Amino acid sequence: MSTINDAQLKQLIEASIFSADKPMSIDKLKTTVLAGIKVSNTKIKQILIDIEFDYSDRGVNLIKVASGYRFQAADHLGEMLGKMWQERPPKYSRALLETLALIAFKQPITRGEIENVRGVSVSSNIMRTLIERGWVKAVGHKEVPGRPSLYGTTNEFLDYFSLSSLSELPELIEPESLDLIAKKLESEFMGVSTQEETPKEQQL
Amino acid sequence: MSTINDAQLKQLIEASIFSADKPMSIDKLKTTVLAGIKVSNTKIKQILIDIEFDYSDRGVNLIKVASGYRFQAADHLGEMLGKMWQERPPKYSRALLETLALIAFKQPITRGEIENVRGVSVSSNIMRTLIERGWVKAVGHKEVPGRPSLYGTTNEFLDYFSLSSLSELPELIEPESLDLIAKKLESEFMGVSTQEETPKEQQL
Amino acid sequence: MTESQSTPPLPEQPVADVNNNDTTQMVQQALPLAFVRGEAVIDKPEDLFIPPDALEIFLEAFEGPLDFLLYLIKKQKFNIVDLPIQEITLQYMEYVDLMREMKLELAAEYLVMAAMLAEIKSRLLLPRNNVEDDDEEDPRAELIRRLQEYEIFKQAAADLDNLPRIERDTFLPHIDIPDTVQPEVIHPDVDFQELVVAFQVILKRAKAFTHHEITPEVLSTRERMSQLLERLAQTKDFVPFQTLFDVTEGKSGVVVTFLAVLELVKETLIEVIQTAAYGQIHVRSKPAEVE
Repeated sequence: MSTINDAQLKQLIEASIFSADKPMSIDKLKTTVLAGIKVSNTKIKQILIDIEFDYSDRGVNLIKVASGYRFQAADHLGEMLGKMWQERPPKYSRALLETLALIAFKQPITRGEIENVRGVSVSSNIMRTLIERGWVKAVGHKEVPGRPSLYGTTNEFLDYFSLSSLSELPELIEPESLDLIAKKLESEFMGVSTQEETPKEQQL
Repeated sequence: MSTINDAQLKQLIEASIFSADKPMSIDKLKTTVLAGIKVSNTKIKQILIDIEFDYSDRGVNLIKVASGYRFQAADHLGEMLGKMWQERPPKYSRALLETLALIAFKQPITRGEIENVRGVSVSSNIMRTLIERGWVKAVGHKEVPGRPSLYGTTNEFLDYFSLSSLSELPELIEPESLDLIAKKLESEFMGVSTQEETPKEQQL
Repeated sequence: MTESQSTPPLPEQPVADVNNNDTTQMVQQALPLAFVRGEAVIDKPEDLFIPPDALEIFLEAFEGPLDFLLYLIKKQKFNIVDLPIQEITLQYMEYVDLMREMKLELAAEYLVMAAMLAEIKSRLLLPRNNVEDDDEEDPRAELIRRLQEYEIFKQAAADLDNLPRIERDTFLPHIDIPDTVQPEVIHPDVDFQELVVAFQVILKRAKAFTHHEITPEVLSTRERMSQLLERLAQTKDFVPFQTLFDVTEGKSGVVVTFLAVLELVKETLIEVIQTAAYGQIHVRSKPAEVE
C-alpha cells in the first residue's frame, strides 16, 4: 500500500471523475485509480464533499447520480451553452413552400382557404414551422362559422427576403400601373371621376 | 447585443471548454456561446488566464494547444489514471511514426520524398491511417511529372500530442554536420588539404 | 581481398571485436547473435542457433536496408564517418545470402542496397584517378548522407513516440450536459425564387382559382389588409378612419390603404361606422360574436 498526501488524493479523484466516461462510484474509484492506495471510504466522501463545494460556483458542478459522481455543466447556463451545438432541420418541403407562397400572396388567408387552393390539407406541422420561423402569424379571424384564424406574413419574412414590401416581386408584376388601377377601382366604388380627386375627398 | 456579468461570462467560457469535444479557440467561442454577447478579445483572454490560474493546482488543468484551449488531466496524474481503463492505448508502428516525423519536420513533402529518406516504400495503409486520424492532409501538389501530392500535418496532430505549434516538437538530432563529413571524406579520398577546398568541391 | 566465405555461423562467439580486421570472421561471429538478439526486439535464448522463423522476425524488426545498415554499423561500433565499406558490405551480403538460403522473400529495397554497396566497393577498389576532377567524390558520401538523414528521422520518430499523447498519457475530461441545454437550430435557407415558383405551380394546378390575376397592386392591398387587421386587433375600440392612412406614403400608398379597407369591409372583417353625414368615420375589427 502506497500513501499519498491529501492534496494529491483530491487531484486524483477529481481528475478520474472528469476523465471517466461514466459516473464514478466510490467502489469504482477504489478498484481503479485508488487501487493500492490506503484510503478510507470516509476520507473519500469527505474529499467528494470538498470538490462539490469547490465547484459549486463554477461553470461545471459535481453532481451525484444513481451510479456515482459526475461533473455536469451548471444548470443555469443551459440556454447560452446550447449555442455550442447546432441542429440543422431538413430542407423545407414543397407543401411548406406552397403554403408560405399562398400566405404571402393571398394574405390574409385562412388555413381552409389554403387547403381549397392546394386541394390537400395543410398539416399543423407546416403552420407551426412557419410560425416558429417567425415568417407567418395570425393577423385576425375570419367572421365565418368557426372563426378561423387569418394568416399573414411578418416583417421578419420581408427582412429575410430583403423586401421592403410584397409589391416588390418582379416576377409577378404586371404592366398595369398603380394609377390606372386606382382610377378603375375608385370609379367602381365611388362612381366619381378621379381626375381631380385628392385622397381626403374620397372619404366615405 | 446582450450583456452578461463577468462571473457569468467566466462560468460560460469554462463550461463551454469543458463541454466541447475539441479544443476551443477564441474565435470559436465568439461564434458559438458568445455570439450576441458584447465582449472583447482582450476580455476573453483575461478570463482564460484567470481560469488557467484557478485550475493550475487542480486535477485538471487548462492548456493551450494548436487549435485552442482545452482542459486535460494534470500531467503528473497520467500514470495513475491509466489504470482506469483496461484497454491498451493504440500503439503505432515505427514505419508510421517515421513517416509522421518526416511529414512533420519536412512538410510539405511528397510520398516519394518520404520513401527516399526511409529507403523503403511507404504503404498506402500508413498514409490512410494518418489521414483518417486527421493528423496529415494533402496540402497541394508538387509541380513535377505526375504532380504528386504534398503532405503536411494538421492542428489535430499537434493537439493529439498537446503541442501548440510545430516549433514545440522535439529538436532533431545532429549526428554530425554533413558538410564536415563531406569535407573530411573528400580530403581523405582525393588527398587534398581541406584548407584549399572551394565550396563547390564540397558539395555532395 | 576475399569477398566472403560461406562458413557456418559460430553461435557461441561473443560480440565482434571492433578492431578485428578479419572481416569475414567478424561477420560470421556477429550474424547469428545479432539476428536473434541484439537491439532487435526478438526475445530468444542467447545460445540458440537461428530458428527457421527467427530471421523473418528479425527482418521485420527493421524498417528497411538503411535501418539495418545503421544497426550493423552500431553493432560493430563502426564510426559512420570512416565507414569501412569493405566490411559493412561483407556483413550485408552475408545477411542477404542467409535470407536467400532461408528462401525468404527478399524485399527489393534490400537488393538495391546490396547493389549500391557493391558499386561503392568497386569504385573504392579502382585505382584512384590522379587528375584533379571536380566531379569526383567519395562514393561513400551519398550512402553516409542517407544513413545520417535516416538516423535523424528514426530518432525523431522515437522522440515523437515518447511525447505525451491522448489515449495513452493525456486524459481529457468528459462532462454531462444538463437537459436544459437545447441545441441552437439552424433553419433551412429559402431562396425567394423558390417561393415564386411554388406559387406559379399552385396557380397552374388550381384551374378554378378565381383570383389568378396577380398584380403588385393586389399584393400591396392584401399585404395592407394584413397590416390593418393586425393594427385593429390591438384594440377593441373604434379607431378614427384617417389614422389608418400615412400621408408620407403618397397618393399610391393612401389608395392602397383605402382599397384594403374596402376589401376588408367586403369580407366583413372590419366594421366601419359614420354617426353623421360627413362626420368622422371610425373603423374597428369585427368583434367576436357574443354567445
